[in-house]
Amino acid sequence: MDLTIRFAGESGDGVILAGEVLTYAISRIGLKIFTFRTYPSSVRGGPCLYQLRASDWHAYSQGDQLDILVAFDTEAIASHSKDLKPDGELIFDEDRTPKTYSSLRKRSLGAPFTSIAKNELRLPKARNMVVAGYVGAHIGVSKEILEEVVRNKLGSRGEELLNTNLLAINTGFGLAPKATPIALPKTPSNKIILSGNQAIVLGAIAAGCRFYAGYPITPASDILDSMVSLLPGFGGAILQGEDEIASLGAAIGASYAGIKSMTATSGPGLSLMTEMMGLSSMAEIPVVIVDAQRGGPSTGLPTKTEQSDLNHAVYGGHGDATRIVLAPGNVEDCFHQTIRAFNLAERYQLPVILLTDQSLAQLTEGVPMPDLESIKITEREKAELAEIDGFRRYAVTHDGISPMTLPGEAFGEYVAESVEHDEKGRPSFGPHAHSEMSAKRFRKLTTATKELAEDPLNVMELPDPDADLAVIGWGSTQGAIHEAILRARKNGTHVRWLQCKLLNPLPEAQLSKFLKGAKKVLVPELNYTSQFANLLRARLGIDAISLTKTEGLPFTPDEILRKIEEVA
Amino acid sequence: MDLTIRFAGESGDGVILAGEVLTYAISRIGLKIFTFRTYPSSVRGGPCLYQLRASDWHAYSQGDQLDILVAFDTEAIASHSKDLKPDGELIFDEDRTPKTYSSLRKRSLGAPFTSIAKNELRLPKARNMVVAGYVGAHIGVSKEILEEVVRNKLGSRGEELLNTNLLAINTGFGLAPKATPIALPKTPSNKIILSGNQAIVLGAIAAGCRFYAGYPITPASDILDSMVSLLPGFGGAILQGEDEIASLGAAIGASYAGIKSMTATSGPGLSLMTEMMGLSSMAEIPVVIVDAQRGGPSTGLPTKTEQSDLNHAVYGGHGDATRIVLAPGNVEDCFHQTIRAFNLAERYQLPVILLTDQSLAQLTEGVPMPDLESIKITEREKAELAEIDGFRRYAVTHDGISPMTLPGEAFGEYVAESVEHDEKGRPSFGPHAHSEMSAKRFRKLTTATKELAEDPLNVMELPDPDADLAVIGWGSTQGAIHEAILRARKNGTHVRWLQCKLLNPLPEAQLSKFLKGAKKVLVPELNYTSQFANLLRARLGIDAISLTKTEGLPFTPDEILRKIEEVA
Amino acid sequence: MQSNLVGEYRNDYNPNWCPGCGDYGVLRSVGMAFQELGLRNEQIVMVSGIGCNGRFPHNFKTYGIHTLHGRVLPIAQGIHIANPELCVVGIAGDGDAFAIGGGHVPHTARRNPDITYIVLDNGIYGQTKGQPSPTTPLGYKTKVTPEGNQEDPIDITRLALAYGVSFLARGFPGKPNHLAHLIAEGIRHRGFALIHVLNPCPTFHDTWKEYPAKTVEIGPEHDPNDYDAALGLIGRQDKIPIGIIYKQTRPTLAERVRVTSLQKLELKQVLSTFR
Amino acid sequence: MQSNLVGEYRNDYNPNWCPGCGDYGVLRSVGMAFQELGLRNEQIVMVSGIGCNGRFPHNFKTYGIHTLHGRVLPIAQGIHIANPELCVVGIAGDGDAFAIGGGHVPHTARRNPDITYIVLDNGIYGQTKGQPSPTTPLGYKTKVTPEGNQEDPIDITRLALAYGVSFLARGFPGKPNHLAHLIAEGIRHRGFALIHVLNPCPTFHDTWKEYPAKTVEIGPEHDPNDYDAALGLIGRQDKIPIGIIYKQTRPTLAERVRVTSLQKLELKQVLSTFR
Ligand SMILES: Cc1ncc(C[n+]2csc(CCOP(=O)(O)OP(=O)(O)O)c2C)c(N)n1
Ligand SMILES: Cc1ncc(C[n+]2csc(CCOP(=O)(O)OP(=O)(O)O)c2C)c(N)n1
Ligand code: SF4
Ligand code: SF4
Ligand SMILES: [Mg+2]
Ligand SMILES: [Mg+2]
Repeated sequence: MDLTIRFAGESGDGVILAGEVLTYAISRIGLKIFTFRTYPSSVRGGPCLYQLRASDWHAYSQGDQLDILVAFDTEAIASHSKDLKPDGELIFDEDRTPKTYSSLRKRSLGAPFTSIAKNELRLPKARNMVVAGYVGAHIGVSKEILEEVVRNKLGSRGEELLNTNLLAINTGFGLAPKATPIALPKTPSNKIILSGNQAIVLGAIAAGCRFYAGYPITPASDILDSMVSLLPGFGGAILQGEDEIASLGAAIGASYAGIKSMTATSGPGLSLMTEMMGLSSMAEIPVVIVDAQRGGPSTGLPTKTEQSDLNHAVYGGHGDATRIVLAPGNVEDCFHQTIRAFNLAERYQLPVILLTDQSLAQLTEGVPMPDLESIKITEREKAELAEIDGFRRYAVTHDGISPMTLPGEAFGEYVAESVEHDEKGRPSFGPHAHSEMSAKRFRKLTTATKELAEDPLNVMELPDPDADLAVIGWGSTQGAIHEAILRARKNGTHVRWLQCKLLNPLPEAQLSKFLKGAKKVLVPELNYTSQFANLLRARLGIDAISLTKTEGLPFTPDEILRKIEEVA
Repeated sequence: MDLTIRFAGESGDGVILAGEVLTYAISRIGLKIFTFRTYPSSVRGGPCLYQLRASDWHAYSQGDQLDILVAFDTEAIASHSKDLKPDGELIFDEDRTPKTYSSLRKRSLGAPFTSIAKNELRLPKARNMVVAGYVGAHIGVSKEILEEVVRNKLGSRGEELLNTNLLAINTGFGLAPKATPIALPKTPSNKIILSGNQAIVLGAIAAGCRFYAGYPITPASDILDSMVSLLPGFGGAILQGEDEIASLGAAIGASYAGIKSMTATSGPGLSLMTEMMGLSSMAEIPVVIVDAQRGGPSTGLPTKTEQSDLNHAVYGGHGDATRIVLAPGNVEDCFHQTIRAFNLAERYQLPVILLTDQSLAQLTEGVPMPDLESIKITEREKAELAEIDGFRRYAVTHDGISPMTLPGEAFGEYVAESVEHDEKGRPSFGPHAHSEMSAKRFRKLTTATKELAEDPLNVMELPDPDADLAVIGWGSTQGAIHEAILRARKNGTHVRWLQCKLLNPLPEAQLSKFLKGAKKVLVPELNYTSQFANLLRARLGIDAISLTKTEGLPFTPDEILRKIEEVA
Repeated sequence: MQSNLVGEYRNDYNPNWCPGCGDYGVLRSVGMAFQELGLRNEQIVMVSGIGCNGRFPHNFKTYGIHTLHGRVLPIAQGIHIANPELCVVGIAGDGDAFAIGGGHVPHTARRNPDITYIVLDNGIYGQTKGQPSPTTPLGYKTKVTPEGNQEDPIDITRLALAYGVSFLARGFPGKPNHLAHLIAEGIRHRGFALIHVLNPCPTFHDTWKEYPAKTVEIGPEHDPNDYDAALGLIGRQDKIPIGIIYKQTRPTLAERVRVTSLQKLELKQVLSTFR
Repeated sequence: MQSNLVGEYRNDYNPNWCPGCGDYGVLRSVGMAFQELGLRNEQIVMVSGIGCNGRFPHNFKTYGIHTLHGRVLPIAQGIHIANPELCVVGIAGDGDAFAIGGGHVPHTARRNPDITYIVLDNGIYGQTKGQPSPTTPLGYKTKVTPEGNQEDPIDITRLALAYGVSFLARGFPGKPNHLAHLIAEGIRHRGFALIHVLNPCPTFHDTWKEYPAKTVEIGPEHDPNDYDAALGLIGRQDKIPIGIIYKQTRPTLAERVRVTSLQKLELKQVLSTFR
């Protein structure tokens, strides 16, 4: 069972909400779900798309072709029909699309959604719920589950709103042809449905983040919005900065004073934060920076996905600066890697950059309810205090980690330093201080490499010692690659796969082990200059075949599968 | 003949000026000269150093050990004696240093410089000129040449100042012991003496730069100062921005309107410029950015040298962004590579980053008078205008270069774009526009690689097909490496050397040709993380032995020689 | 008829603003101002930032540059210095101009480049879907301030006067002719002209109803050359005055530093001084 | 005697300022203010930017952070929100605070964090050896303005009032006790206190002679709670008033948004709403 439904229409039609209701309902039935959406670049108007994939199998990506296209208007049919499977179904609004047009397709179903909402319900805006009910009935979701979802979503928003929406759902449900063509397996599930951005917010809260500062930017703004609705409930504070520099600055200030802090942004904001990131490295102040990548360079493609900030995350900024870079592969991973980002920032006292991208940030997936008890939290190493001749904040230690104090603690006074300094944090420009302190700072990364050598969160693997071809991916491409690998194996192609989540420092031991015996390495990534492939070459001497895509869109499993078959 | 003299004292002693007078004098005699200085990190007070190397041989660096130490105070003797050759000479001020102290050295010469300036000349401040005259006489510079230099430097500053300085020089000259231990060869030369920063300013003016915008920062501020004194005389304009973002922004604006423009900064400023650099790449507006590197990260070591901004210059900034990176190897090269930076910016319509560092920016060398007639200037490709249906500013061409128009030209109207766009510069977020335009932008770098394939300005080479060991350097290390190579060869060690000045895109053909048959590659550079060695590995698969130094100081030829002998 | 005239400058670009967005009106007023001044298309450079209004330049058959968020002024100044004959018109939102870009305003004001800076103040971040901007009213609810905005908004006109901008006016797209006139006067003014536009955003901060009642046209009794009178005017509690608030004649940036074709020095000679 | 008292906060660090630099005096006044308030060392966090004054914190046995050029305020605000019990003192030069860092001031003022911001205004870039800053007087010659500075300087007090800072004072290290008192009052004030220090830089902009004659202490007749009176005061052409110019009580940033240990939500419950 593997079903891909696309809802398409104009922004303002309520396309997204209709899709979401079905998503939640299907997840409750027990299917794996995977969704993504695109936004128009303008605030209102412009085409809008929500795609839902439901499966009892491995549905790790948005899929390739559509089983059902739900078109809110003629425009949507025109743009999206090409993505329908040959035997796919079209569901359309008879009021907005001439029958002749829609009947071009073999299998099409229509109802006068607009006039029903307008005339029967006297609520033109509820059209999307009529559609949701219709589609739900058509694919075999029960009325009760649809109602449960609507209640859970809208229950707190007042009786009236809830009731009209329930009515609309039921009306739509009743309209659907009785012969249900699709039978959904039912094993009720307790999964929660989160976007990547939401998972990051929840992960941050679980990790102990109690200060968030951010400046709005697509596609990271949802993080600010979610933080506003959640963090204060956990005793945390929010600041909308006047820009990204101020936002990261405030997060660093709060962290210096002892509160775990985070900011989130997208490419242009990350570029602006460059100098401030260096302060975190030099002064050794933990901070977490989320970068929801979008098409670049410059203002680029604000609403489209890309994986082109990797170079900047790893190499950006003047001077030799320490940092850790993580890239979660799916929504569940967003939750766990965010917790890890905080743990690593605290442990190694440096900036940790978490790279997602527009598609991962905004798609939603069903995620098993996290086991909160099993989550491990790391705190920064605290100094033992004594009134000796001044606290050595930057004590040169064997592992590079120097214990910290917090403002307010007597005898722990020190100055955190942005210029090169001695152990006490006093400026020192001599040859010795700089070479010793550079080594100390980078020793933290050596320590991290050791301490993280076996960490299962570094990578996700489908090994195969017999396969000549190894695929190495990073970030949001995980789902599409995963699915491509499974399909390739089904086809009898031998291929092994590793998705790398720790991008700096690279988990060299795990990578070498994984690669042992491999003859060819394929690196699929969403950028023009093969940034990850180049990083692998620079760091590990691996010569990879690079599969890139620069269209502002995620890979489909098919694109990757084709490349695998080509090079295997 | 190879003579290294260091002048050391307190900031405020006039140490630098004394050294400069001798530098100009020795250059006029016809020797190659090479100088560098360090500044105290505070504005006043703190130790201060000026080192002059004069040679009729290959003096490409500041040398290893001192022939003469001119110590203005006891402190200077304490700090610098260790750098004197065993038979080196100490020249000291008897008024400031007890005889007992200075007589620790076999060969020491003293005179009561302070009291002579105070009591005989009644001008305590002229002490440094007394010292200069003394040292000049001691090493065999004629009184006439010293006077010529003082006149050329101070002539415009009024009779009185000139005369007291001449008197001081003459007094010092008379004090020196008559037996001249050092005989200087004399073949009068017409060389000019420039710092790296000055050479860049003159190169920019020669290239047609007529707008400079900058924000003060050590060690790039001299460029702003020199621009102020020169550019208006050439009809150009200067703007001191409120920060680095504004400075680069103004330069980009002026260039868009048709004026060749430049900004200069150091690490922290370059980091701040990151987003704006992306605008230049995306909107395809030529601009030249000079980065005089200093110790990093963060505020780091403002007055010390380092080569640690390479990664940022090549990889910094979100998105896949085009740019060219150049690194001159000495002062003369600063002049020519700056001209080239403007030519390449205009030709390929992108940002060109010129990487120097504190040592190269502030050291001075004798430079042959440039042949201005032979300088070639490139202008951006102009569009043919016709009133058709809108100018295609970003026309997709085979070489990636799209002809431009300038505001004021009728029928050439267009919008320069920071977001992804179609050929006319209208925002376009579809998959096609982004992939096509990314390819077009990067095609310019492919074109550049082709057009520059044979360019002698890409590299400087001392090939040796029989040598197993190849040394590849970049930037200001050129002098120290050059000298080390010559010494190694004298010792009978086979070694070949290439100094790379085009760092992005790399001159792959020239590098491969140079490396043919080499078994080992040594890459010396002044940073902690082997940035250039990693770049070579990422781009060319070269596995290099890396020699790094993170002390805020340049390499000495000896440090490099030792490594060559070790690995050869 | 007016929209016809504007047509000389308008092209076939379709703005994608929400229905009822104030930007449509401002767009028309800008075209009317160009018309009033009889400017040649190629003489105009429109410099926009990032925000809903960022695509202003695309609607005109003129030169333009769609820059970065917050950086209109530095880029516009570079253009002005490079070619002072150009009519440089900057366009930015309240967030662009006074949050991320706020640091550039005082220094631009001091330098007095001949730029007309139209700030479309809708008191919200429109493009990013409704976060508070520096001018969002106290208590106004947004997604980031569910309990109402708790930060005092800045007063753009007060800041402008403190910064010493040499021309300050305020208008409202509900009065398009009046606004067009203000923009035209701003362009005529030789120096830095800031036009504060009270701009409704029906989607996230709808002030279409509010402003007609709240605003009042500045009458002839006000002397825009009088700084103290200007200060008094913007201090009014009862009404928001629209019209020309302040005006002063000072040398422009380009008059002081402009690029010229005059070359007084010879490079060869300059080089020989370095001996 | 006073310098003895200051000793409780001073450590053995040797500042490397030029002889006669105003910073020495301000340093002493800051120590005196701490003394007057009887603050515990560990309670104080000094946040400095980059400039000659950047090493202020190193002279004290207190917490401190030497940040980036222009970024004192964002970082200080983060510290204040994280722990409002701390006494957060920002130190920055005129260039740091009003050129590169100028964009942060209005927004900090609006938020009103409990921070005392001491701006050491020497009207020059000292650290980088003498370029003009936003407060360099008109006509003043520097290496970048050999014909004299041609840009009108900003008036820091006028900007501060336009921005709505809740405490504004001005002092001069030539009157160390008076300055110490102002700083102490600034620290006492709950909210954003900006102390504008007229600071001589004998090396690049020596105002030691000028200020004693030009400044005048604000008398008891001035009511610092009166905004218009404050505006009038700073508008004086004859003399530069020093003392407390303006003062206003408003909720602080931390009072509105501070981090607390109160946890109203349970993560487990929150998670289950996402079904
Ligand atoms: C460096 C950077 N940060 C953030 C953004 C995201 N962004 C785009 S527009 C905008 C705010 C727009 O508000 P405003 O300037 O008031 O214009 P409006 O949309 O309201 O017209 C933001 C924050 C960006 N493009 N670049
Ligand atoms: C991003 C960045 N740009 C420039 C500099 C160089 N810089 C250091 S201090 C300074 C100006 C100092 O002037 P001011 O703030 O007035 O302090 P003062 O030295 O006069 O006390 C500058 C431009 C820097 N450190 N960082
Ligand atoms: S969001 Fe507001 S400002 Fe933006 S286009 Fe819509 S109405 Fe206009
Ligand atoms: S340059 Fe000026 S401000 Fe800096 S230390 Fe010297 S006197 Fe003080
Ligand atoms: Mg706005
Ligand atoms: Mg200053």
